[in-house]
Parts: sequence; structure tokens; C-alpha cells
Amino acid sequence: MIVIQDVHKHFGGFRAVDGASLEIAEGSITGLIGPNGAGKTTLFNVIAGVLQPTSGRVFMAGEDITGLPPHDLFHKGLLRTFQIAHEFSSMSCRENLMMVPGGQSGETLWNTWFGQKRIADEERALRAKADEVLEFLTIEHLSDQKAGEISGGQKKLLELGRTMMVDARIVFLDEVGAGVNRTLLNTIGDAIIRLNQERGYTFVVIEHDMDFIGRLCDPVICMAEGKVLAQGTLDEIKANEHVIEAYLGTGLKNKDKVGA
Amino acid sequence: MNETVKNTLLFAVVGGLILLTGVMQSWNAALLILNMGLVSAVMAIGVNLQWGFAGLFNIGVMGFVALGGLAAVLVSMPPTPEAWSAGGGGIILGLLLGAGTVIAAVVLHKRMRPGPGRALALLAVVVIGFFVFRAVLDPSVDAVEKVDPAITGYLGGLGLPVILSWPIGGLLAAGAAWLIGKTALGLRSDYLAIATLGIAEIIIAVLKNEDWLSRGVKNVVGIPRPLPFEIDLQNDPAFVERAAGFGLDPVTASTLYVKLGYAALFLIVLVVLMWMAQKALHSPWGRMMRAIRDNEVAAEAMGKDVTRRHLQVFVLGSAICGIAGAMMTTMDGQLTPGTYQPLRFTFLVWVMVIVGGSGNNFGAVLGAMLIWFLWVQVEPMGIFLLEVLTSGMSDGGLKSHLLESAAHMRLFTMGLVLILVLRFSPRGLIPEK
Amino acid sequence: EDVKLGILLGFTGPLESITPDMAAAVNLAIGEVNDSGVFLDGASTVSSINADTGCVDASLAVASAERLITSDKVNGIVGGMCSGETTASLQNVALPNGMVMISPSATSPGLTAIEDNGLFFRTSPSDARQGQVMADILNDRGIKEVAVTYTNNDYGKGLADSFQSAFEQSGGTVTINAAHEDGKADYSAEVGALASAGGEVLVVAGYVDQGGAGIVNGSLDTGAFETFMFPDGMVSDALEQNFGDLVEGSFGQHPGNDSDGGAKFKAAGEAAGFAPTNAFAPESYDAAALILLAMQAAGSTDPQVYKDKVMEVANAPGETILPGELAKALQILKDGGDVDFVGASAVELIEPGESAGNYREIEFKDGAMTTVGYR
Amino acid sequence: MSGNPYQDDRGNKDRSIANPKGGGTAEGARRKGKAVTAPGGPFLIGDAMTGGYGKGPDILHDCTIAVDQGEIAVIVGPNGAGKSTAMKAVFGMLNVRQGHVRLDGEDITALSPQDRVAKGMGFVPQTSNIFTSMTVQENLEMGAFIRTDDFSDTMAQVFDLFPILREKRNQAAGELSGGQRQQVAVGRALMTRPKVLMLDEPTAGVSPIVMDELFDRIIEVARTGIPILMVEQNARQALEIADKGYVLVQGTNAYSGTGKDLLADPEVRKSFLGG
Amino acid sequence: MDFLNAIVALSNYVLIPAMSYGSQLALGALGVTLIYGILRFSNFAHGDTMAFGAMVTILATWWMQSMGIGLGPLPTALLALPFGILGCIALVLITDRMVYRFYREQKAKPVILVIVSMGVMFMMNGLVRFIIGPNDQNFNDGARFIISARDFRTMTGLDEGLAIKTSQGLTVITAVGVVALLFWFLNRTRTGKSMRAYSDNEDLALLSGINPERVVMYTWLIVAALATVAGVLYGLDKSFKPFTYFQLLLPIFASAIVGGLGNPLGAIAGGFIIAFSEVTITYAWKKIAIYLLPERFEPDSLVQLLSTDYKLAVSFVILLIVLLFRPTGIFRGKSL
Ligand SMILES: Nc1ncnc2c1ncn2[C@@H]1O[C@H](COP(=O)(O)OP(=O)(O)OP(=O)(O)O)[C@@H](O)[C@H]1O
Ligand SMILES: Nc1ncnc2c1ncn2[C@@H]1O[C@H](COP(=O)(O)OP(=O)(O)OP(=O)(O)O)[C@@H](O)[C@H]1O
Ligand SMILES: [Mg+2]
Ligand SMILES: [Mg+2]
Repeated sequence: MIVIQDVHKHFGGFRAVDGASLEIAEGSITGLIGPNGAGKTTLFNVIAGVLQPTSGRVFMAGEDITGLPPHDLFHKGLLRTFQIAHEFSSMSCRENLMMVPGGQSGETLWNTWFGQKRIADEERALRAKADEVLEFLTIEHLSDQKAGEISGGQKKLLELGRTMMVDARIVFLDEVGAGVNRTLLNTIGDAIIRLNQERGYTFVVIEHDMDFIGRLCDPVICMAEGKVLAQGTLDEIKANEHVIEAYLGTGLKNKDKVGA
Repeated sequence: MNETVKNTLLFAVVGGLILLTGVMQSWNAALLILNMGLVSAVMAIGVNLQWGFAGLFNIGVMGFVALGGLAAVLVSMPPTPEAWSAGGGGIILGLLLGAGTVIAAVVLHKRMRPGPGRALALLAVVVIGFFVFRAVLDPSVDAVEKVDPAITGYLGGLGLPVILSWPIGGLLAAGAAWLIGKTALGLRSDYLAIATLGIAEIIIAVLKNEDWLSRGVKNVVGIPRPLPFEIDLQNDPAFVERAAGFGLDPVTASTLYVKLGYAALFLIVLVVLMWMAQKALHSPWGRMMRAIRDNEVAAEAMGKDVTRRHLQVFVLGSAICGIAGAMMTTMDGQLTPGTYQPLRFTFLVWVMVIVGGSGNNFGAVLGAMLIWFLWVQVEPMGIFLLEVLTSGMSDGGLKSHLLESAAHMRLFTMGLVLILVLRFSPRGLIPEK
Repeated sequence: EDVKLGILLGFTGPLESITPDMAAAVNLAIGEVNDSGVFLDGASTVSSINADTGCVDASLAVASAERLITSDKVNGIVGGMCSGETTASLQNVALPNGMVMISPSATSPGLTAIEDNGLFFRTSPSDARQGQVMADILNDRGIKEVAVTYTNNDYGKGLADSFQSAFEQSGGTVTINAAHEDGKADYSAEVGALASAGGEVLVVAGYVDQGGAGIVNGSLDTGAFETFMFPDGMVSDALEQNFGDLVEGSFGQHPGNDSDGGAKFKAAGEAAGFAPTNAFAPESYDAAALILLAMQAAGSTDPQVYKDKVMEVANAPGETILPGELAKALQILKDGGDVDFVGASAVELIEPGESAGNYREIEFKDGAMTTVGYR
Repeated sequence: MSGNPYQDDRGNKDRSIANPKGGGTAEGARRKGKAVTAPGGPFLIGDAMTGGYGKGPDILHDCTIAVDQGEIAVIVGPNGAGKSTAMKAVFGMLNVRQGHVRLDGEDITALSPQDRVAKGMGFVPQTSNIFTSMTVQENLEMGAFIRTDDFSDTMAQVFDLFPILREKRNQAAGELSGGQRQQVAVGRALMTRPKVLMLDEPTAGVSPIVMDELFDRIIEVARTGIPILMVEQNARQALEIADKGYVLVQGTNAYSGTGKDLLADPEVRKSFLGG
Repeated sequence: MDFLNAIVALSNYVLIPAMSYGSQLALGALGVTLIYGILRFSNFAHGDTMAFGAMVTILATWWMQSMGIGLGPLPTALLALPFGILGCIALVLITDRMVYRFYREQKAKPVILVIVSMGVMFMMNGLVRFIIGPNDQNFNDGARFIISARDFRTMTGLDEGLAIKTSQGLTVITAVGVVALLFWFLNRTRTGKSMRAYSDNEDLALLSGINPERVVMYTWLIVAALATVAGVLYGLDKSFKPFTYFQLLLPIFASAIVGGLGNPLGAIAGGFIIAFSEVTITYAWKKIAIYLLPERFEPDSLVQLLSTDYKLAVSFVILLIVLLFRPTGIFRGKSL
């Protein structure tokens, strides 16, 4: 699905991504872990077109997508969510979803003046679809609420919902779990699995929560210092010495109680 | 109070102010305020489109308005055949060469790999292109400007009806906006404000100094009018008779007639633009713009081409300012490049939009009418006020100093109105919903 | 009857600094007329109403003119100030309403040819004339090569152009004819270019309290030029005060003749507490006086009637009238006599209603501005 | 568009006019009240606090959190429950409409945040908790801003606690890795020699290895006798080391007890610790 | 070939004027950049603040001149400067109290403050003209030149003169001094560091016990002082006129942005870049070419790249090019 060939991304002299090569299989949920500063987000941004790689190529389904801007990638079915939810805060949750599909005829100025009938039809269909997605996410009661006014976790759900408004092929999730309550995280995890199974979305997930990774991801890729350190099932990764040394660690040293 | 009632009331108040001017001062003065108010309203719609809908901070409004004015000259003035034969060809060729140089540089920049080689090649193209451009252009410009400099000294226009210049002014402004937007919106950080501020100054500099184009500071006067001259009306017995039917003397009737004519023309433009802006706002396009405004990064990730949309809005808004500029020049009957001052044509329009209500087209129109009214009327009101205040004082230095300062009250008042509105109704008089 | 004069000048904008003195000069003339007690029926008084043109704001000028004419119902207008704005209010307001405008300061040659139905006059000469005078002065001094800088508006440009063509026709060389913008932060670049081009004298066709001063300053500072030629926009007390000692041997000209009108006006103005030698203050006085004298001559305050008398009172034949003598003039006119108003700036109106252009040639000697002759 | 009309920037991103960097949200910086003695009670307590941001709705409802000398108290709860809000309320960064904050026998509800720092409170916020453009050393110096005495020994202590910081002390803090930044943040708070330390999710977005390291350090700090009030999403690990735990839901105390109690409570486990 | 004369001419017409103009811009840009860095908005009223400070100084200068107080060869305005600074401080503090503080309490977005500053600009604009009038005011006294072109010529026997005005010397010296002082203050003093901290992260500054209102006040104090100094130096070197100070806003902003907004070093560099580019690119090189080239090649045109009408355009093109390659200005990344 996605092939990354020897991608480098340098900031000044600093090599944030330093020759990463990896493949993401179609239909998988791939986990991406690694210590802070390993270059995960940077690699993500390179794939998603936010950053230009210093060198290297990115392919999607055989096509070279290196350096395409995010909106082009969106139309190719490559979607992403953000570590900090990026909702459209002044718009209702429904509108947040309705704005997603590309190529709406109402987005052309000309049509807003002279093609109103067509717009009305399209809007009706979009609305139905948005309501369906809200229901799937169990937040249909929020559909008319402003997205700025819903809780953090609900925003993350909404964010996931946006990827469901179109036929995505691959979705990149950046730290869905960071700062999200574990119970809600489980709900999100369920949604991801359902999307993967029912709609065949491919997922790439950056996460620091090993439980979450364990529940969802089959291949897990561990990065360190801009390179791919290890790749395999979670158990393989957990057993990998390099990974333990660089990332997982061996647990608390001072587990004994304080103060007493 | 219900919102519609409140808004209607606000419009009624501004209308009332203008009517009051008619009763207290004269109907001509009132209509003149109305007409310039309408032109300002068009400008305000343009700025509102950029700032209110898309958060683009354009402080180069003046430049686009001036380009609209230029269009009025280029479209409606008669051509100067001697000037064309003296150097028209050379100028066209020179301009083409100049454009060619820029295009060559851009192509080179795109095609070649980054490195010292590209830098050298770019430099060579630009330098050589510049000197060739100057070598071709300069002699022709001199030749054109030598043609009867006191009366013409420029290439003249196309001699078409002046109304045509309104859409063409829009196009001209749109073209310039496209160039600016391509550069400034393409910068990795946003620097639109300073870019527009600077380019507006450059546009004015061109208008002032390129005599072959616009007669420069010598001004173009006597631009053809879409409406009859008052004098002709006064000499037209049929008109005089009809005026008498209304109980008006020919002078008043003719001046009112012409002003009403302009008011009607401007109103048509304003209504059409309002309709278009409102339709766009309440459609998926408007939703997309709101999404982009709320969160550019997310909108980009959701497949919306933010830069292109910003460019689109920027170009449209500037085009509207260009139309307004052409309308204004048409009404003035002359192009005076020295007129274009940022305080008056950029900052004042901003005050209109902010006071009226950014993001709300009706707000922008209301703000334009109100602020223009104040701009014109604060001075007489200030004089009146100061006269009342100083009536007890003996005639002395202070009194005359105060009275002399009345004209500066205008700036002061504009600032005060802006600050008061931002304080107590920060979203403007008619806020965005 | 209460006669009203509109003062339609740029109280704000780039020339705002000289406007108050111009308005004061108008009011000086009005005061004289009021004190005379013989104006029209003898019981009429004149009052003035200020209105701002912004100098460069055509729309504002038009709105102000409209207000003066249709709301305040003035009987005549002194104004406008800058040529562009003057054209706008003339064509859009004064002409349709049949109002007389006498501009003290719009000097653009373009205004000569404008269609005005005999309603528009100016007490300042067209720049075309001054350009010729300047060329003559230079030739008489044997100067063959000059650099020219002008304020970038219709006044400066028009003057510089007419001067250049007149000077070149008489065999002189203009090494550079470069504009400067008023009110800009810095003039080093302009001075650098002028210095590089060189020339015996620098002609500064600008305003003394504007870019003109900046250019002179810069030239003196760098030693680029030591001798200057100052056209009318530069010649004033401010010039003498600020640069008197520094521009020894520089020369120039401004409207004036060998009558002692200028001196009288200066004294009267100083007594009235304004700066009478500021640019265009004398012309403003004359503009107001002409309107009032024409009214007296016509015995009417209707512009359509008195417009035909303006040229008459301004020119010979008749008794010469200097500043301070308006009462005398009114009396003469009342008695059916004829006057030749000379005023503060030696107005002599030629067709189509503009000052013929008598110039006083000045030179800086020992730090003071001295008259060396008249042209 | 936000609820506050003054915060309406219409998505403007223009760098030539507006500086996007480092703007604050804290209210109450200009509060000018005085502390009142109010003896008794725990060392630090936010007592029955009700309040919200600006003119917005209440986010906290009668919420109480407290920590006593020598204790670690941990607050857990779903996102948006108001944990960070409660911390800010205790620190005076928003206006509490009801309730009181008491520290060491004094009612400090009326004090501004900067005055509370002077009273001995230290706070490490959840995000942007270091001065990125300043060096590590300057960050620590800013931590000691209110101190007029010689603070070099405290700085030495902080460097002993976080040795990596000594190495990097002349480096701009913005160039450090996530875990190192958190150490700087805690170090900065320690520089005031606080009588009580408040931490808002110190381990968010930090890799497990750094998280363990940080927890270790926090325990070490607690051992020096400084009471610690902490919000954590890594609830299990946090509750394990906590003397006291609070579960906040929608701005109210849903459960409280010792860390062990909460960990053992099946209801809490199910609803908040993910089973 | 006449190197000496060429160099002297270049210094006289390009280097020295650009130096002093650059210093004036740099001082103005410093004020703009400080407000941008610490209060987070671009202050459109800065030009008018400069005008106000200069105006108070002028009034004080006149008073001193009338009392016969003076500084000998140095302009009296230097003595009056403290009064100007105090007056300006009073004005900005009152403005802050009555206008800006409210928005800070509301946590208003910076762009709102930008628009508010437009209103303040309009009002100050009116205020200054109301008090001193719109006219040109000359308040320079003392010796005009440190060395005049004529003296230089007789001294050296060269054809070209080199003039250094007292005001130019003063401008450059004061600018260097003020800048050094500012840097020392920001980097070495507690208050200076607290200002940097506030600029970096407002909330965290609060958590470190820094009183934000105090930081804001210090900022205004410094900005008022800088604005007054810049305004007075400018007025001494050129002349005082309210309208010109509004016009100064444009090059000042360009300077601050070229250098990197929020960065004091950048403001200084930017000031000089703008000043030098305005003067050099539109300079007519004829004179220098005549000195340097053999007689055969002597140019008869002006050898001017662009006419001076477009000097503003030049600074903007440079601005755009800098931003294209260095999106946050020359001194990117670092602020305060
Ligand atoms: N724009 C930038 N300029 C300079 N350095 C950068 C930039 N963006 C990232 N870096 C550096 O690149 C390195 C990799 O950062 P990245 O955000 O990719 O890490 P990460 O693996 O996502 O870490 P985390 O788990 O903490 O999010 C870091 O050291 C970071 O400081
Ligand atoms: N500055 C603010 N202005 C207005 N509302 C806010 C602000 N910060 C947070 N809120 C709102 O207050 C509520 C509680 O937020 P808070 O940050 O306290 O949650 P939390 O429990 O810390 O969640 P998390 O675990 O995600 O950090 C949320 O609904 C949030 O939207
Ligand atoms: Mg990351
Ligand atoms: Mg939180």
C-alpha cells in the first residue's frame, strides 16, 4: 500500500529522519512506536505532504506521491488525524462532517449563484451520510452542537468520523491515545477495528500506549534516531533488546512507597 | 430586541442621518454622501470578503482602488494617435520583454536544480532581461511623453463607454491581486499584510511616475461620464420644463438628477454584489471557507486546497475593490494619483468593515455608510461644536487654535469610533451570526 | 445681506501646514471689507466658512464643495488648493451650480484649458509662465547646466516640465529632472542621484515645508549643491529662517511686482497674527478680495452676474489698489469708478482667468532674502 | 469563532501583524487580594470550588482536591472532566466563583497566581511548560525569579536530580527532547523551592522509558518532603504511588480515597482505568 | 582612476546618509519589534507615538531655548529629551490603561489589538496635530556639522567633500548606545530576562511569579523611550512634521520584518538593510564611474538602475526576497 524508500529529512544539520525505509501492507493496522524524538511525527508529516523530504521517495499503491500537498493526498484516499484534535470549532458537528467530501459542486462559486438546485440535492445526501456516521460513532446527540464545545475525546471521535465521510484507503492516526481517557480510548479502538474490518481501511497508528498497540496493531514498527529499529509483531518487538534499551525500559526502580 | 429589528433599525438610523443632511443642509449634499457611501460599501464588501470570510489581512486596499481608477482612464479616454505612433509599439514590446524576463526566471527557477548554477543563471537572466527591457522601453516612453505634455503626453485609452471600465477595473485589480497572492500567500509564513501594504505603494508609485500610462501626477481630467452633464440638462428645455413640473429650479434639478442617476447605477452594482456574496456565504463554499478559517491545517488535510481558496478570495475581494475604484473615478470624472493615501483608502475602509461587523455583508455596508457620513460631516459638526464651546471665550490664540484644529477632529473621531465599537461591540454593529 | 465666502482648502493632508495662513489671509480681506462699511448696500457683511479638501482627496473636496454651495449657500469660493482636487470640485460642483471659484494656488497648466463657463479664475499664474521666467533668469546669470528636482504632483511636475523645455530651448542643459515625494522619511537617495548628475545650480520645484526642505537640507549637508534656484513654492519666510545663512547666492522668484503690495500685505498679515509670507497666502488674500470687489462692481452677489466683473476689477484701467486699500476700492466702485486691483501678489488676470505672472526675483545676500528685480 | 468576541481572529495567520507565539490564557493575574489566616485543614486544599473560564459556563462544580505534607495526591478522570481546570483554579489562573483555596493555614483565594508562587506553590502545566527560547539555565533562573537570595545551591540540587540538564544547561530548552523538556519543567518549578508542587500530566506523550524515569524523579522529590498534587492519565501507575486519589467526573468529585483503594474499586477500574 | 575621490563620494552620498537613516529606522523598528515580541501585536500607532514624543521634546526645547539653556555645540533637544520621554511614557501608559489593558484582560487575540492600534493611530494622529499643529517644526540648534564638505575639501585637497552632520553623528552614536543598553538589559538583568520569559510563554511566566502587568509596563516604558529617541533624532536630522512620522511607519515595519519580527538584532539589521538598499540601488553611479573608469568609458547617462521614484519598491522587493528564502526574517527562530 505505502512504500517508503530511504527517506531523509534534515532540519539544518539535524537528521530527524535518517534513511527510513518501510512498507505498510494493505488492510493492516500498523503500529508506529519509538522514543520521543525518534522522528515518527516527522516521517508522518513527510508522508502526509506537510513536509518535503530532503531525499527519498514515498509510494502509494505503486504511484510516487513524494511531496504532494495534503489536499491532493486526501483525494487519493490518504487521510490523517492530528495528535491534538483539529476540529472546526465554530461549526456544528454535522457541518464538520459535511464539509469533508471533495468535489462538492457547491464549492464552486459559479454554482452557488447559478446551480442552486444541484447543490440542494447534494446537500441532502451529504446530510444523511453525516448523520449515519455520527450514529456509528455514538455521538448523534451532538450533531447540532458546535464542535468547539464538545469534550476532547468526542473531538477525537469526530476526527475519526471525518475519515469515514469519504472512501479512505489509508488513515494515519497520530497519537490518538495521548491524553485520552482509557475507557474512551477503547471505544476509539473499537471504531478503528470496525473500520478496518468493515470498510477495509488501512491504518497507521502512532501510540505510546502498549496496551492499545497490543489490542489493535499487527505489524509494529519501532523507530529510533530517525531509522527503523525493528519491525514485527508486538511480542517480537517487546522482546527485542534494542527496543527495550531504546524505548520500553525495564519499569520503575523506586516502586516502594514514598513519604512513610 | 430581535436581530432583524435591530439591524433594520441600525440601517434606518444611518438612512435617517442622510435624510437629516438633506433637510438640514441640502439634498445635493445628502445624495453625494449617499453616492460615496455606496462606493465605499462596495469597497467594504471586498475587504469583508477577505477579512471577514477568510481572515486575510489586506492593507493594500488603496492599490486596488487605484487600479480601478486606472481602468476608467484606459477604457474611456480617447486614444492619442500621435503618442501611439511615437512609441506605442516600443512600449508594448518593452513590456512584453519585461514579462518574458520574469517568466523566464520563474521557469528557470522551477526547471533547474537548486544550487549555485541556478542562482547564477537566474541572476544572468534577470540582469540581462532588465537592461534589455530598459533599453527598449525608455526611448519609447520618452517619445510618448514628449507628445504635447501639457494636454496628453500619454497613450490614452480605448475610447469605450466608461461603464465598461467597472468590470475591467475589477479584472485589472484581480490580475494584480493574483500576482501578489501568488507571491505572498505562497510565502512559507503568512506575510500578506506587509506585502499588500508595500505593493499598494508600488502601484501608486507606478501611477504617479509612468506618465505614458496615466499621465502621472499631471492627472487625467474630463473622463467621459455615463450620465449627461448638468449644464446640458440645464440647457435642455424639455428637462427644464419637467423640473418645473416638480417645482424645482433647473440647477437643483439637474444636479439632483445626475446624482440620482449615479445612485441608481451604484445601487445596482451593490445589490448584485451583495446577492452574490450572500449566496456564496450560505452554500457549501461558505462552509468550506468557514472551515478553513477555523482550522487551516485540518482543512488542508480534509482535501481543501487552502492556498488556492485564499488566493481565490483575495483575488475576488481585490476585484471588488477595483470595481469600486473605477466607479469612484467615474463619478469624480478624473484620475488623480496623488489622491490615493493609505489613511483614506485603506485604513478608513478597514474602519468601515470593523465598525459595521466583519464577516457580515450587511454589517460592512452599514459600516461604510455610517463611517463615510462621519468622515464628511464630523468637520462641520466639529466646527459647530467648537464654536459653541468657545463662544464664551475671548477672541485669542487659543480660540482660533481650537477652531483651526476642527479639521483634525475627523481623524480623532474615526479612531474614537473604532475603539468604542471594538470595546463595546467587538464584532461590530451587525455581528456575524 | 449676509454674504458668505467658502474657503475650500486642504486643511488636512500633505499641504495642511500652509493652509491655516491661507485661510487667515482670506479672512484678512473679509475683515477689511466688513470694516469699510460701504460693501454693497453698506449694511452687508461678509463671513467665511471653511471646508476641507484634504488637498489630495477629490471625493472629500467634492463633498465639501457640495456642502458649501448647496447647504451653506455661499456666494463665492476661494479654492481649491491643489490642482487635482480643484478640477474635481470645479467640474462636479461649481460648474453645474454656476458658482465662482478663485483658486489661490492651483497652478497646473492643465487648468488653463479647462472648460469653466467663465466661473473659474486663479490668482496664481500657470506654471508654464513661471518656467519661462526661470529660464530667463538662469540665462541672464549665465548658468548653462542645472539639475532639477520637483515635488511629485501636478504643480511640481508641470513646473519642472515647462521649465525644462523653456530652458533647453534657450540652450541650457538639464542634467536630471527627478521627482521627490513629499512627506517621505528620507531624501538621501534623491540627493545622491542629483549630486551624481551634477550641475551648477539645483532647481528645487517643491514646497518649503515639505520634501523641498528635505532636498535642500540633504544637498547642503552633503555639499552636493551650494546654490539653489527656488520657485514660488519654496520662497517664504520659512526658507529665510531655516536656510538663510546656508544658501548664500541662491536665487529664485515668486509672484510679485514692484508695487509695495507685498510689503503692505506682510505688515498687515503680521499684525493679524499669521505668517503672510507663507506660500500662497498673498494669493489667497487676492482671491478673496477679487470676489468681493467683483460683487461690489456688479452690485450683486449672484455668481452668474459678478463673474463677468472679476477680470475688470483685476486689471487696468483704474486706480491701483494695494492690500489695506479695499475700503478705498469699494468706495470707488460704489461711485461707479474703476479699479485695478494689484493686491499682495500683483495680480494681473489674463484670459482665460489666470494671473499673468509678474515675478519678483530674489537672491540671498548675507543670509537675507533680497529683491533683485521684477520680471 | 469562539464564545469570546474579543478572541475572534477569523483564522488570521498573518505573521506581519500578529505574533502567534506564547500568548497566555490565564486569568486573575491582576487580582490584588490579600491572604487571610485560616488555620486547620490539609496543607493545600481547593475547597468546594465552582467556576469556569471567563464568562463561560461552570466547569468545576463544588470540587475539592487537597494534599497534605509528605503526600502524593493524584487526580484522574476522563478527558474534559476538569482536572487541568481544577489545578488552574487552585493556582488562581481562573476565577473561582465559589469555594476557597487554602495553603498552610492561610486562605489564598484572593491572591494572584504570581503571589501564590511567592507563597510557595510550584506548578508544572500540562503543555508548553518551558521557555523554549531560553537556555536550560535561564529556565531554571526564571524559576527562581521571586527569590532574592542566592539560589545556586538549589540549582545544583536540580542538576543533581536531573544530571542531563547540567550537561545541556547552555542549550536552548526548545532543542531538547520531550522527556528532557519535562525534566526542565519540573526543575523550573523546583527552583522556587516550593512548599507544594503541582504537576499536570507530567508524562503525557512521553515514552515509557522516560515515563519511568520521570516517576522515579517525582518520587525522589516527594521524598525530600514536598507534597505533590498531580494529574495523570497513566492512572494505574500513578495511583500505585499515590497516597491519595481523586476521580473527577464533569467537574465534581466522583470518588476519592487512597491510591490503593481506588485501584481496587471495581467501579473505578471499569469506568476510568479501562477495565 | 581616482580611488580616493570615488570612495569619498560614495561615503558622502551613500554610506553616511544610509548609516544615519538606518540608525533611525533601527531605533523605530526596535520599538515595533519589542511590542510585537512582548505584547504580540504590530503597533500601527508607533509612528505617531514617535511623533508625540518628539513633539513634547520640541515643546521642552523651545522652553529651554527661551530660558537661554543650551548645550553649546550640541542641540538643546538632547537636554529636553528626558521631558519628551516622560511625556511619551505618560501617553503610552494612559493609552495602555484606557485601551489596551482591557483587551489583555479579555485575552483578546493579537489581531484585535492590531486593529485597536489602528484606532489609537487615528487618535494620536489627531492629538499631535491638535497640540502642535500640522506644520514643519525646526528645533535643531548647536553646531550643524562635525565636519562639513567644504572643510573636508580644504583639509584634504580632494575634489570631493565629505560631510558629517552633528545630528548624524549623534544619531549613530545614540543608536549604538541605546542598542547596547537594550541588549545588556534584556540579557543580563532580572527584569530583562523576565520580559524575555513573558515573551516566550506568558502563562509560564506567571507561574514563575513574574507579574505580567509589570512586564507590560516596562515594555511600554522602553518603547516610549525608544520611540522618543528615534523621533527626536529623526526630527533633528530631517525635520519634525506629524505627517512624515505616519509615513515612517512603512519603512519601519519593513525593517522589523526583514530582520525577523520580535528579534531586536533583526530590527537593527533590518533598519540598515532597508536604508542601504533604498539609497544604493537607486543611486546614480555616474560620478563614481567617472572617477574609476578611464576617460574613454566615461558614461554620459546617469548609470542608475532605477529612478529614485521606486526606492520604496526596492525595499519591498528585498523584503519579499528575504521572506521567500528566510520565511521568518534574517534572524529566524530567535526572538528577544
Ligand atoms: N521543524 C523542525 N525544526 C527542527 N527540528 C525539528 C523540527 N521538527 C522536528 N524536529 C526535531 O526532529 C526530531 C524528531 O521529531 P518528531 O516530532 O518526529 O519525534 P517523534 O518521534 O514524533 O517524538 P514524540 O514521540 O515525542 O512525538 C526531534 O528531535 C525534533 O526536535
Ligand atoms: N481556556 C479555556 N477556555 C474555555 N474552556 C476551556 C479552556 N480550557 C479548557 N476548557 C474546557 O474546560 C473543560 C475541562 O477541561 P480540562 O482541560 O480541565 O480537562 P482535563 O480534565 O484536564 O482533560 P484532559 O485529560 O484532556 O487534560 C473542557 O470542556 C474544556 O473544553
Ligand atoms: Mg510526535
Ligand atoms: Mg488536562
